[in-house]
Amino acid sequence: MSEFIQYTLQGLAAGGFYALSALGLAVIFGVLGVVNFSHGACYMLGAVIAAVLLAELSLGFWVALVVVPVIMFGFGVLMERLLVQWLLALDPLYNFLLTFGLTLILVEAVKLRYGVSGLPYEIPAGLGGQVTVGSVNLSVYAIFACVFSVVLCLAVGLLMTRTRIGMIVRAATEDPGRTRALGINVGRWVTPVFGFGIALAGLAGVLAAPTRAITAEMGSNFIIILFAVVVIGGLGSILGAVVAGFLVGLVEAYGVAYAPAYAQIVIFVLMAAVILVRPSGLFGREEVA
Amino acid sequence: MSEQMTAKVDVDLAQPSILSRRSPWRYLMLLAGLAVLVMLPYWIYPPVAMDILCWGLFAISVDLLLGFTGLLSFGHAAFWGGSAYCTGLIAITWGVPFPVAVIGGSVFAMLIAWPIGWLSVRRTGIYFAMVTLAFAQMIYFIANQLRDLTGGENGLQGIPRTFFGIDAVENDSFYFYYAGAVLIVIGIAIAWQVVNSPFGRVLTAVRDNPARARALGYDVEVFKIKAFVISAGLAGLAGGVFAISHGFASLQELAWTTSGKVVLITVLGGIGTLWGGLVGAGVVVTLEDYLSSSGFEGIGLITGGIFVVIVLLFRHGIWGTARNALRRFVLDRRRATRD
Amino acid sequence: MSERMSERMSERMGERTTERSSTTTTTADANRGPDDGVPALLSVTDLSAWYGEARVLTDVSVTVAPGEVATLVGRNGAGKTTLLRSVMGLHKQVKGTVSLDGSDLGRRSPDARARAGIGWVPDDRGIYASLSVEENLMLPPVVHDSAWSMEKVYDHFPVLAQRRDFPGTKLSGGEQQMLAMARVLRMGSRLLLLDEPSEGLAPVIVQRIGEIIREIKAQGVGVLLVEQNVAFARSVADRHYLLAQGKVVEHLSNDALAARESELLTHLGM
Amino acid sequence: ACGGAGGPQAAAAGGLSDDKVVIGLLNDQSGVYKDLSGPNSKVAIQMAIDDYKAKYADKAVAKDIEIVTADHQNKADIANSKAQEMYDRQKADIILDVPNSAAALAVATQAKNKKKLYINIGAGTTALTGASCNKYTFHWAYNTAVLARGTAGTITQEGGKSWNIVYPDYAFGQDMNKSFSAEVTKNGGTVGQSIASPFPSDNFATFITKAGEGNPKVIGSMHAGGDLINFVKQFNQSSLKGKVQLAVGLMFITDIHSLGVDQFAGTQFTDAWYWNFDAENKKWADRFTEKTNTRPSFAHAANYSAAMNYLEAVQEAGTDNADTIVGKLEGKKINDVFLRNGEIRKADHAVTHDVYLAKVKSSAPEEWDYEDIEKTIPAAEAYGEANPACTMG
Amino acid sequence: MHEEVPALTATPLLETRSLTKEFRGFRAVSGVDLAVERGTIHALVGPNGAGKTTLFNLLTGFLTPTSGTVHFDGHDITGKAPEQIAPLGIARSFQITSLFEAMTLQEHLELALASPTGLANQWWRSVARLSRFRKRSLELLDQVGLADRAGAPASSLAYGQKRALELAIAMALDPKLLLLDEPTAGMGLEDVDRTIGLVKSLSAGRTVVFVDHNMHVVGSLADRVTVLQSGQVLAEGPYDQVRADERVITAYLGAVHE
Ligand SMILES: Nc1ncnc2c1ncn2[C@@H]1O[C@H](COP(=O)(O)OP(=O)(O)OP(=O)(O)O)[C@@H](O)[C@H]1O
Ligand SMILES: Nc1ncnc2c1ncn2[C@@H]1O[C@H](COP(=O)(O)OP(=O)(O)OP(=O)(O)O)[C@@H](O)[C@H]1O
Ligand SMILES: [Mg+2]
Ligand SMILES: [Mg+2]
Repeated sequence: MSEFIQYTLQGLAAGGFYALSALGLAVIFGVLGVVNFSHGACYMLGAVIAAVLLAELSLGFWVALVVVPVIMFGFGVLMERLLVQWLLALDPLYNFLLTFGLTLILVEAVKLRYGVSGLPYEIPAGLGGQVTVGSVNLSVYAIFACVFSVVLCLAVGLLMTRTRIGMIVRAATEDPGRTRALGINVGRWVTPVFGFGIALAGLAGVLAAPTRAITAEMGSNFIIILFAVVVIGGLGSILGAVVAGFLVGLVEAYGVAYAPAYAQIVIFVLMAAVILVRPSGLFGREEVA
Repeated sequence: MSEQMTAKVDVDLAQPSILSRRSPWRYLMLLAGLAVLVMLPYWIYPPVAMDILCWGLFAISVDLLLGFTGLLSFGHAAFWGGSAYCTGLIAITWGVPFPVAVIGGSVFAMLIAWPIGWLSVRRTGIYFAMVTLAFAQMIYFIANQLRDLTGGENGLQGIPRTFFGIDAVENDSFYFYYAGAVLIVIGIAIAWQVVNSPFGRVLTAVRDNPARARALGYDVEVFKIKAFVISAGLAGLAGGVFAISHGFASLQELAWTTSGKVVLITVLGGIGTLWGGLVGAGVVVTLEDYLSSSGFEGIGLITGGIFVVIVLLFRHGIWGTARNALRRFVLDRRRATRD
Repeated sequence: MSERMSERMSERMGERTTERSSTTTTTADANRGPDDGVPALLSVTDLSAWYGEARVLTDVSVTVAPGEVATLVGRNGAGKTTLLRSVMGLHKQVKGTVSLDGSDLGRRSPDARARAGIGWVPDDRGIYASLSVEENLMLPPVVHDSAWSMEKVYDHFPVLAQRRDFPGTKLSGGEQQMLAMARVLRMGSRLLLLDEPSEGLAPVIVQRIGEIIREIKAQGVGVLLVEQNVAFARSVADRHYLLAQGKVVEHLSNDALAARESELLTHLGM
Repeated sequence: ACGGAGGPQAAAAGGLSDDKVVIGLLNDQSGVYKDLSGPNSKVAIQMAIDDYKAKYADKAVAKDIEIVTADHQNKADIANSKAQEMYDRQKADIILDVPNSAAALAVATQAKNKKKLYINIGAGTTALTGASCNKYTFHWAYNTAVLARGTAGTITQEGGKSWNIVYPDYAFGQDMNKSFSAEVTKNGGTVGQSIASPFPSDNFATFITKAGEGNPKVIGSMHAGGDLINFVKQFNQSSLKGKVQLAVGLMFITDIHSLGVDQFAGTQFTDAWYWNFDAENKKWADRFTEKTNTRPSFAHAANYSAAMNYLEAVQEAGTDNADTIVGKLEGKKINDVFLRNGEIRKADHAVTHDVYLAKVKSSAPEEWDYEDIEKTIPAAEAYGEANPACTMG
Repeated sequence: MHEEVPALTATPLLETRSLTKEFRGFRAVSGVDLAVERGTIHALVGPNGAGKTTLFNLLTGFLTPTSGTVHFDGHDITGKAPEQIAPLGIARSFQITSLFEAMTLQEHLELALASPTGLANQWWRSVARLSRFRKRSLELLDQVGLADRAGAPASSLAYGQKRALELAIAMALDPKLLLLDEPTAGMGLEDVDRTIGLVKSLSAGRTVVFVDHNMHVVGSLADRVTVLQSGQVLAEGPYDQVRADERVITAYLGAVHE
C-alpha cells in the first residue's frame, strides 16, 4: 500500500510538471489556434538559458525563474511579429509547419553554440533533500515544482477565462479583419498572448533544469508527450491540459510500477482510447465545423 | 494578416488547367520528366538517385492526403517504416524477388493504416496531425519492443536484393535503380489516377466542405479512410523500395523526424501539386547528401530555414510557384495575342 | 440574362444624363447633404474598387448626414457589400476618398475607423464560433456614451439573453443576425453600415429592427443601409442610392422612390 | 554504366590505388556523438597522418594521404549511402569511426560488399564482432560486453554483492543488462531486479524508487547520453543518494563534463582510455588540445590509433589493397597511445586491449580532469574469448 | 430498425412523430408532428429560433433526434447519417451558404449529379467521365441565371449568387423531397420572383418543404403552411387561414403585414 501511495505521489508530482509544460501549448492554441510545434524547443531554450545564466553570469535558479520567462516572452513576441502572424488567418497547418521548421533551427543553433552533451545545473539551495512520511518519501524539489505548477496553472486559467484578453484574442484569430472592424487593435493583443505562451514554455524549462539533462534535444521527445497531453485534455482547453497532465503523470507512474517497459506506450493507448470515446478530448470544445 | 481569408489549405486546384488534355505541351512535359528519370543515375550517385525517387513517392503519398483531402498526416513514417520492415522480413525469410517483397510491405502498410485511419479521420486539421503522430509513435515503440523481429535499434540488416538471379540488378546499384524506378513509377501513376478520377474530385470536395459533401450523399468518413489507406499503400511502396535499396531497415524509418521530413518535402514541392513531391525530394535529398559531406555542421539550420521560408513566402512550393508563373505567362501571352 | 440587363442599364443611363437636373431637385429637398451647409458625416467621393483585375465599383459618390438613413439598393452583385467594406477599410483595392466628419480616412486601419465611430454589420453576420453569445456582445469596445448597455440589449433582444452562454454560431440564422446588430449597437458608433440587416428575420423582428433604426437615427446616428427588402428600406430611409454594375445610377428621395417604385422594380430588378 | 557503378576495381597488387590513400571519416558531426568524436576526430586522424609522414619521410609508401569526411546525422540510410559513395566515388580505402549501431552495421555490410576496409570506433554493439562480423570490418575501441566485465565484475569483486539494474528498453540496454547480470552472478553477487525503462525517458523518479526496493548495495544504470544524465540527476535528488552505490554501464567523459563532477562524484564506470592516465597519454592529449582547445575523448585517441596502424600496415605491405592489409592487421600485437597490450584478434576482428575502471573525482583540479583510474583491467579479462557467433562470413 | 412499409400513396411522403431535439437541456424542437403530403409545397415559418433549421437538420441526419421518429417514403430514417438519407431522395439547401469555395460552379453540379451514380467511388476511372454531366449542369445553372459563371470559382460570387447556386445544387440531386432553407434570403425582388417561378416549375411531381420569412414567397408558393414557435407547432393550414390566425400574427407577423 505504501508503495502505491509512493507511486501516486510521484505521478502527481510529474503530472504537475506536465500540466505546466502543456499549459503554454494550450494557451497558444486556445487563443490563437496555433499548434506550436516549437514548444519543446522553447522549453529547451528556457532550460539552456537558465544554465547559461548560471554558468556565465552566476545568476541562480530563483533569478532564472523570473528572468528566463521575460527573455522568452521577448523571444515569443519576436517570433509572432516576424513569423507566426503572417499565417494566422490561414489553416493552422501552416503555423504547425512553420514552427516545425523553427524547431529544427533552434535545436541546431543550440547544438552549434553549446554542444550536444548538455549543460550542468544544480538543484537550488534549500530545495535539495527529501521529505519522508512513514515509508513514503518525495524529493523536496518535486513537491516544489508540482505546487508551483499548479498555482501557475490556476492563475493562467483565471486570466484566460475571466478577463477580456482571452476573448479578444480568440476573436482575433478566428477572423482578424472583422475583429479589427469591431474596433479592436488585433496586433496589440495577439502578440503578447503568444509571447506569454512561449514564456510559459521557458518557465517549464527552468523548472526542469535541475532534474533533467539540459541538451539541445531535450524538448524533441517531450513535445510528443505534451501533444498527447493536450489531445487527451482537449486541444485549447486550459483545464483539460491541467487535468490531462495529472492523468498522464499518474498513468505513467503506475505504468512504470506495474508494466515498466510499456510506461510510455500507455500514454498513447490512453490517448487512442480518449479519442475513440470523446473525439474532442476530455474538455475539448466540439470542433468548429 | 491577410484580409481575404480562407481557412483552408490554400491550394489552387480549382484553376482550370490551361494546358488542355490533348495539348502537345502535356506530352512534352511528360517526356521531359521521363528523360530526367532515365538520366538521373548518370548525374547523381545511383543510390542517392534511388533515394530521391523513394522520398518523392513518399511525399506524393502525403500530398494525396494533405493537398487533395486536406488531412495532414504527421505520422506517415509508420507506413513507410512499417513497410520497410515488412519488406525486409519477407525478403530475408523467403528470398522472393524484391518487387514481390515490396508489394507485400505495401499491403502490410495498408493493413495497419486501416485501423489507424478509422480512428484518426474522426478528427480533422491539426487534431488529425497530432493523432496520426501519436499512432506513429506507438508503432515506433512496438517495433522497438519486437527486437527479435526488427533488430531493435541495430536495425534489420542484410536485406537481400533478389531479382530473378539477374546479377546486374542484384549487385549494381546503377541497374537496381531502373528496376526500383519501375515500382515507383507505378506508384506515381496510381496517385495521379486517384487524383484525376471522380473519386479524387470528391476528396477535394470533402476537403473544402465536408458538411456539403455529406448532403450530396457522400460518406465523408469512408472517403477519408479510403484515401488514407491508398496513401499508406503508396508510402509503403516507397518505403519498401527504400529498404531494398539500402539493404536494411532501421528505427529511423519509423521516427517522427521521418514524418517531419516527408512533410517538409511535400511542402517544399508544393501542396496539392502531386509532382511537386518529386521536385521537393530531389532538392532535399541532394541537399542533405551534399551537406553531409560538406563539413557544415548546422544541417538543421538549412532544412529548418527552408521550411520557414517556404511556408512564409512560397506557399505553393517550388512546383506550385513555377506552375503559377507559367500559367500567368501563358495567360498574358494569350491576352496579348487576343488584343 | 445579365447581359440583357446590362444593355438595358446603359440605355437607362443615357436617359439619366439628360434627366439629371430633375433628380437632383427631388434629392435636394429630402437631403440635408453637404451642399446645404450641414457637414456630411460620411462622404465617399469617386470611389472605385477592384477584385484583382475586375472592377466592381466605378466612381461612386455617396454621403450620409448625421441622423439620416441612406440606403444602397441594387441587384445581387451590384457592389453594395464591396462599398461598405471599402468604407470600413477592409477592402483595400480602391481608389477615391472616404471621409468621416470631413476628415479623410486615407489608409487608416479598420480598427481605427471603428474607434472613430463607424460600426459595421456584415452580410454574413460575422459571429464568432469560439465566443459565446455574451462574449460576442462584450467584444467590441465602447466608442461613445450613446452605446447600448447590456441590459438594454437584452431588453430589446430577449432571446439573446436566454442563449447568452451558447457558442455564437449555434444560434439560429435569424438570432445571429440579431446578435450582429446588437453587437454593433454596443459600441455607440456615430455611423452604422448595415448590410442587409433584415435578411432572414421574422417579420416581427424586422419591424423591431426598423424601430431601432428610427430610434438611433433620432439620436443623430447616420446609417448607410444595404437592403433588398424595399418595403423595409422605405420605412426607415430618407434617401436611396441605386447601384447597378458598380455605378450609382439613381439618387432618389424616399418619396421619389415610392412614386417610381413600379418602374424601378421592373427596370432595376430591385 | 558510366554512372560510377561500383564493381570491384582490381587494385594493383602492389602500389596504391589511384596513387593515394584516402581515409574516410564517417561519423556524427551534428548530433549526440558530436562532442564524443565528431569533427575533432578528423584532427586526430590528421595527427596520425602527420606522425606517419614524419616517421617515414621519404620512405613513406603513402605520400599522398587524403581525408574525406561525411556526417551521417545518426541516420543509418545516410551512413549507408555515404559509405558506398566514399568507397565508390571518393575512392576511400578505409572508413573510420561510425558511431550509432544501426549505421555501424549498415556500413559493415557495405565494407563486405565493396571489399574495402572499415574500422569501427564509436559503436558499442557486439554484433560487429559477432553475427555481423566480416573480413573487412574491425572493431577498435570497446563493446558492451567489455563494459560489463569492467564495471560489474570489479564492483562485485570489491564487495558490491547485491544489485538492482535499471536499463533502457532497447537492444543496447538489453545487452547491457544481460552482460551486467551475468557478470554480477559470475562474481558471486545477486541481481534482485532488472527494470526496463522506456527509451528515451526523462522522468525516472518512479524507476529509482523501484530500484531502491530490497535495499541493494549497488544500483546499476545502463542508460546512455541524455537519459543517463536524467537518471543521475534524479538519483541524486532521491533518498537513495549516499545510501546506495551508483554504477553506470556506459559513460563518456563528455557526459561528466556536461553534468559537472559533483553530480557524478564517486560513480564508477569502465573507460576505454583516459587522457590523463599516464605521461604518454597526457603528451598526446596536449598535442590534441593545442589544435582543438578541448581534451580528447577515448574516441579521438582510438581514431588516431586506428588510422596510424592502418598506415603502418600500408607501409609494411607496400600497397593499399584491402585483402593484403587485412592480412597484415590480423593477429597484430600493438602498443600505442591508445592500445595497451593490444591485439587485433584474428578470430572476430575485435581489437582487444587493457581498459580501466574509473571513478569520478569529487572535484576537478582542472577542466576535463574528472577521472581517477582505480584499476586497469587486463585485455584478456576485459575481452574474454572471441565471440563464437562470428563466422567471418 | 429498418421497417419497410410498402409505399402507399395515401401515406404522407414525410412524417415525423413527436420529434424532439434538446441542446444542453434547451428544447429547440419539441414534440413536432409534421406530415408532408406527396406533391405539395409546404412552408415552414416561425420566429427566429423557432427550430426550423434544426428540424431540417433532423430530417437530413445532420442532427440526431433526442426522441421521436422520422419516416420518409416508407423508410424509418430516424438517426441515419446524411449520406444515407440523401440517396433516398432528400436534398437540402443550407441557410448559411455552404459551398466548395475553390471549385467552379460547373464542378459543384457535376459532383451533385454524380452522387447517385456511384461513379465517385471509381478511382481508376478518369475524371473526364464527369463531363457527361456537363450538359445537364449547364441547364441547371441557366435556370438559376448563373450559366455565364459556370467556369468561375464559387468564392468569386456575390452573396445572392451563392444562394442561387445552392438552389441549383439541390435541384441537381433530383430529389423526391426538396428542403429549402430560406431560398430567397438575400435576393433582390426580381430574383425572388424568378426563384418563385423556379420552385414552382420544379415542384412538378416533387414535394418541397421550404422555410422563408418573406410572406410574399410563402403566399405565392405554399399549399400548406406550418408555423413553428419555440420548437412547437403553433398553427397549420392553408396560407390564408394561417396568416389570419391571431396567434401567428402576434408571435410572428407582428403588425399587419402587406
Ligand atoms: N472575393 C471576390 N473575388 C472576385 N470577385 C468578387 C469577390 N467578391 C465579390 N466579387 C464580385 O464583385 C461584384 C460585387 O460584389 P458584392 O458582394 O459587392 O455585391 P452585392 O451588391 O453586395 O451583392 P449581394 O446583394 O448579392 O450581396 C460581384 O459581381 C461579385 O461577383
Ligand atoms: N447546435 C446547436 N447547439 C445549441 N443550440 C442550438 C444548436 N442549433 C440550434 N440551436 C438553438 O436552437 C434554436 C432553434 O434554432 P434553428 O436554427 O432551428 O432556428 P430557426 O427556426 O431556423 O431560426 P431562423 O429563422 O432564425 O433561422 C435556436 O434558439 C438556437 O439557438
Ligand atoms: Mg452583399
Ligand atoms: Mg434557420
